[in-house]
Amino acid sequence: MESSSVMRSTRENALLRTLKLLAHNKIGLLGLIVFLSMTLISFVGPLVIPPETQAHVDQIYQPPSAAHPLGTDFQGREMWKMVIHGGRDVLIVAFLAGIITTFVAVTIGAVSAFFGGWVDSLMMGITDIWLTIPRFLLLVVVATLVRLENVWMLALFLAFFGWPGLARQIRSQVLSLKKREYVEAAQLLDLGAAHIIFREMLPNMMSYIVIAMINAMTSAIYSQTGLVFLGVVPFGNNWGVMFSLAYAKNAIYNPNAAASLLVPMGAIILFQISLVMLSRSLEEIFNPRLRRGV
Amino acid sequence: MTALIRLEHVTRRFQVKRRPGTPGVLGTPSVPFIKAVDDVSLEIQEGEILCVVGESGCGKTTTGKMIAGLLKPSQGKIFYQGEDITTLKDESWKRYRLGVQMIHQDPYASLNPTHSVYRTLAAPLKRHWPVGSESAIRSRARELLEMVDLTPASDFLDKYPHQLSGGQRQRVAVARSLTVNPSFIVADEAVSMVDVSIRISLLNTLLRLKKEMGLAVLFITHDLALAKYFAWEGRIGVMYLGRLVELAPARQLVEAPQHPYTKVLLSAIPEADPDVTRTKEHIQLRSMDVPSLLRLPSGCAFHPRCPFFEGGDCETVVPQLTSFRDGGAEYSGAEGLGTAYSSAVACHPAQRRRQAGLVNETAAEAD
Amino acid sequence: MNQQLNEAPQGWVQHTAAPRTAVPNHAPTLSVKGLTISYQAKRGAVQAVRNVSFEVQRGEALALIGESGSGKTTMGLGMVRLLPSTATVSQGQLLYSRHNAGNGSVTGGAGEIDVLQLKGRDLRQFRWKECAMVFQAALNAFNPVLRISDQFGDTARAHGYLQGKDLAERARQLFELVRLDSERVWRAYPHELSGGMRQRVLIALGLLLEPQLLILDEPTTALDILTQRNIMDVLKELRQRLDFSLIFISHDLSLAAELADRVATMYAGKLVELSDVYTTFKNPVHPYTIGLINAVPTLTAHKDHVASIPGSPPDLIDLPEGCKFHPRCPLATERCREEEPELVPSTDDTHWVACWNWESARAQLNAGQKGASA
Amino acid sequence: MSSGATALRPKKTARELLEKIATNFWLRTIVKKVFIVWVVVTLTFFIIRALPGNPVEIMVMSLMDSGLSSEEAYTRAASLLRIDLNAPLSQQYSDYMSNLLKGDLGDSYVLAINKPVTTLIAQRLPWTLFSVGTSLLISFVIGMFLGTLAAYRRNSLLDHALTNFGAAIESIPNTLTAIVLVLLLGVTWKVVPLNFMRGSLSPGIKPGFTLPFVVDLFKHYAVPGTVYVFSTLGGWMLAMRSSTISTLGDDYVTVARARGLPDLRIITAYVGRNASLPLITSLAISLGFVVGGSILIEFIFVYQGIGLLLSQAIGKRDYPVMQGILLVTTITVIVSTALADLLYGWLDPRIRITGGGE
Repeated sequence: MESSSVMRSTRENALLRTLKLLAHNKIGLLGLIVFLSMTLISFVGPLVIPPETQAHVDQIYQPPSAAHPLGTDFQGREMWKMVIHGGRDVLIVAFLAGIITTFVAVTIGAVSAFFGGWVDSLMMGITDIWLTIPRFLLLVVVATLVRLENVWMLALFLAFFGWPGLARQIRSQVLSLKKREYVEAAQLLDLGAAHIIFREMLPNMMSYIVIAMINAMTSAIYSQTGLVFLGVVPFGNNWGVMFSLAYAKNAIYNPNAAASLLVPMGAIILFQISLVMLSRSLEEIFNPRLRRGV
Repeated sequence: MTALIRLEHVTRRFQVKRRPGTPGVLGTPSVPFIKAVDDVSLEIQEGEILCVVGESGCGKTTTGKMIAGLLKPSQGKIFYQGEDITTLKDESWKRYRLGVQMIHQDPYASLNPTHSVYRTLAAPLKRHWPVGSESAIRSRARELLEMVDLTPASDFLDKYPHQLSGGQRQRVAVARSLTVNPSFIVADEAVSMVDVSIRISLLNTLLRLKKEMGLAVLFITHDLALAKYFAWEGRIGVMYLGRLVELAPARQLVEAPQHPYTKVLLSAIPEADPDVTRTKEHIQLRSMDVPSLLRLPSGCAFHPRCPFFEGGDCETVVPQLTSFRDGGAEYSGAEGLGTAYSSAVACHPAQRRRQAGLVNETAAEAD
Repeated sequence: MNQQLNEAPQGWVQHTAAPRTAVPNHAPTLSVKGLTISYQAKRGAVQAVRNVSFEVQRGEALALIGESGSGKTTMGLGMVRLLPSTATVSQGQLLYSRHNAGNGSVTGGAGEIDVLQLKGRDLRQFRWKECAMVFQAALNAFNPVLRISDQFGDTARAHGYLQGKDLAERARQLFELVRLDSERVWRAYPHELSGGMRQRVLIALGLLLEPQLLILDEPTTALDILTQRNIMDVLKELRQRLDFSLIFISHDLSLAAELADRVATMYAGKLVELSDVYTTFKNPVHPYTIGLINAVPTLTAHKDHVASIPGSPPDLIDLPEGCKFHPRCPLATERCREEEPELVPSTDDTHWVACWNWESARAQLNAGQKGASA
Repeated sequence: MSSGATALRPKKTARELLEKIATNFWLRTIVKKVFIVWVVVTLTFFIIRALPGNPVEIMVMSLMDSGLSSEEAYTRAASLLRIDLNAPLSQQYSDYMSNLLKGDLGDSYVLAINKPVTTLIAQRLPWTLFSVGTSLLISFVIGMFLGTLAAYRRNSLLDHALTNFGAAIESIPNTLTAIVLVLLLGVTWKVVPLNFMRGSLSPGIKPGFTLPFVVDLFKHYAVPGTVYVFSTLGGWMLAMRSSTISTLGDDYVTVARARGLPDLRIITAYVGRNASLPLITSLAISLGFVVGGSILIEFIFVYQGIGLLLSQAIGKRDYPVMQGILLVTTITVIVSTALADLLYGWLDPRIRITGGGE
């Protein structure tokens, strides 16, 4: 058995414990490593490696070789440099959207469950309507009207369209926690709302929230890719723009140009899969029977 | 003397919730409310024991939760030390809030799995005893564990719920409620999920605490034998479909039940003695169907099943719980329901017999 | 059906010289020999059932009593081979005998089979046809989306039994036996029936194929007292009218006292006492049985006798050495701490006990209790 | 007490009646669905008309750019949108609503000039419903099968492989899947001729119930259909797996085994049927998501559905068309959730509608 010093956990060593457990889970560990290294490369890489601003007309669409490890694009730019520079915005949007989505969903779900009554009916009514509307279409239409000029705007936008499913799940979590007998006992002992929320309920929901946030990041990247591809998000260089441009330049029909299409796509897919592996392993660790919503 | 807790015509309605996505059935009348507790009046004195017995869905847990303030009555009033609990403010509210505590049924859910025993006990101590130093709180926590017979206390302080047995967890829950010096404890099926072999010792701990600290206890259970054991010196109330149908001193209720439902219950319970249980006479019900709370029978809710059904007002008038003085005179309303040795019954024929003075002897005997 | 009669099923252990002739009356319906079952858990092996042996005679009702974690439910599931995949039966035999041939017996007439050796279709045929089981949570024992009639039909079809009108007629007779209104039940969906009704429907379904053995696992635990009384009365009546053996698993001593012919007490996966019901309740000799009976308050007895057993049931992954009850036993000696007693005959060969001190246990414990209460 | 009860009697029945109406499921469902449509309609109206810098202003500007005077441009825009742009906003809103009630969604002004939006959508919607609907059913069936398989073999290598694969493909944007398929099947391996990955029908084929039509239909559907299936399969599989695992733990499954029922019967009637119940509602809601996702797929495969229409409308900022598509898609989803509710009621007797009382 674990010694009592380990068991007397603060939030810090809860994180440590999780990491330890994750270290024993091969898929989770792999996911974590890929996730961390891609994040690191995307944020630190641009500081070390100069951006590829010049077009090299003589180097257009070079397949991968020793000289061009990941090939070149339609302007003869080095793909590997482009990929390193193209990750940051995608990831920032994903992180921001993930955090905002989770924050909105947790707030709405928790408030709805905590207050109940007409507040609950109203909020869940709105949530249900929001769930039924084909949100991606609405997102596309609205994106044509509102200029999503920076990462914040885009993240807010994705969050605005992404919260309802999660809010429902959080609500049912809070509802079930609210009925837990130790929460009732805390109410009876007049321990105060802050204690009940932050000491009794939140620690028991933390794992759930973390997983939800990772999943929200995944869907933010998913939607973001589509929006960029449709050209409604005018962004500079990022993975989405890279493959969309390559596609628009008909790279798909040019065998030599395959790299310029596949490399950014590969980066997106790899990152998505690392997130999925991470979240699935965390689910397994925290609650093997946790249900995944559709 | 003002009663510690007094319920006056307390009713609690619930909206019938359907599963999400479940349509109501066309053609059947949709009654959106059920009365989980209907017009219950009773009093509990300081240091008294009252057991509430009934089958699942009879409203006993709802009653307990209303007394503890976890649910609000839809109608009627609850008084704590003579004051209506809905009007309490600040100091007097806090006195009530901390004065009434609850022990829950499920030992696996009653403690927060992420908190050690020490942390579970320290949280209320720190909040309500803010001057205490860390070491003072620790020694108080140790004292509390000893009070609930978790000895040596230092073995338990740093344990987590998953390292304790069901009985031990319930003891920690009792200790937690004692942190705020309550005067009243609602124990809702507190031992039903604890192993049979250790139930009694948990009950004995509660009885000892009651004696030492002058606690009043409302013990909610479906097990009449357990109720008889626990409430030997107190009273037992029997609930059926949301109403209190009989309220009497424990021994009197078991030995001379007045209400047909109580009689049937007592006759139906098997005993852990083959001779007794195989020769016991079982009163047959008129019907095995338990009425739904959604569609209660008219008059006395027990009449369609009652083996002593006499017709007449049984079918039309809901019998009120009424207590009697010796000689058959009636107490008015809730007045008599708190007196320790009065017995009350909600059954027309039984009341008629009491008025005629036919059943006084048993009440006198039980003293 | 005839075809089944003619082929010897796999796993068929022929212990008798003439397998097609009837076994003598005294052959037990079920003979459990040294059954040992463990579960794989993260912390280690859960030793749920350890070397358990007993017999159930024809027409007999045996109660298996014990607290949660005593292994009684695992025993029940093991007897119909419904253990979860994490469980392994490491040892033992489950010998089952059919008394009368004919009646479309799937085991090909009378004889003895080892249930643990059955496979595939033979196992399916053994289940319900020879041994039916009424579960603890009968409330959810029926598929919510199928009518009762369909679920009877499923069962009958799986065993090549009556169909259509004949089945309905047979069901009507069974419903009458368990005091149900056949009209109302036959075409109903499970959710349209109350808990008590569903439990009785399940008992009727259990009797459909006239099994020789009916296992009831906490059949009344989730039910109200009045419904429980009704089920008990139905069961008692059925036993008088029909010929089947009953294994009754419960933590409720009073149900055992009312329904059983013999009582087996389980503790930490092992049988610690086995005797007829009167002996168990009037003259138990194992300290655990004595403690358990004393721990339950009754309506009629005086409250002074009631006392808990000190301590808690053991952790099945980390069992104590010697007798598993010794940490809670007031009479434990050095020998109890080191050596585990086996279940052996005590006063006579109908009363078995697994305790080194059984001869003096009762006297000592009673003296101790009097001393304590004085 | 009793006199009070009789006095309350008539009032009570009136209240009961009201409660009966308020709690009637189907009535409430219909009201709720109508309400959702109203919300979407109103939302689009205000986005298009009432916001500062709204599309109508942009539209007027672009009309003026094409040489019309401000006056003419306004009149033209008004006739396209069927709204008097000079009237107060409330008037515009009520006009807009009454037009919708008449089934008039206005005219397209860029894509197909002066052609009613309803006509445009009516031409394209069947293609999308066919491709999306067929794919959803296929992926639902395969997902149920694989999910059940994984649940029955849970914690085996197969289970781990299936669930991780399912979760992974669920996270890959369908755009990427589509491009990879075109690249692999059409360009690299040359398995599927590229002309079957462009358009929804070969030139010269007349729609109708003829063999060449049906064959051609499916040829063009094959690759985009695969993308839809691929991008939704993971979700069904995981949902079915967890649903099946929880159903396998239900008592009636254990009892069915104890009753000696054949495995096939248990898997289908006892496990499968109950485990798939919660997925039925998701099926309807997911229709909306997949139709939403069709915009990208139809764009890549030049598939003549409303997704392509929408992407064209977006490219040209043809607002009446965009608004119409949004509305029609929402209604499609709402109708399909209503159908799913009915289906659910039919599959689950616990909520089945029975005619009379008991």
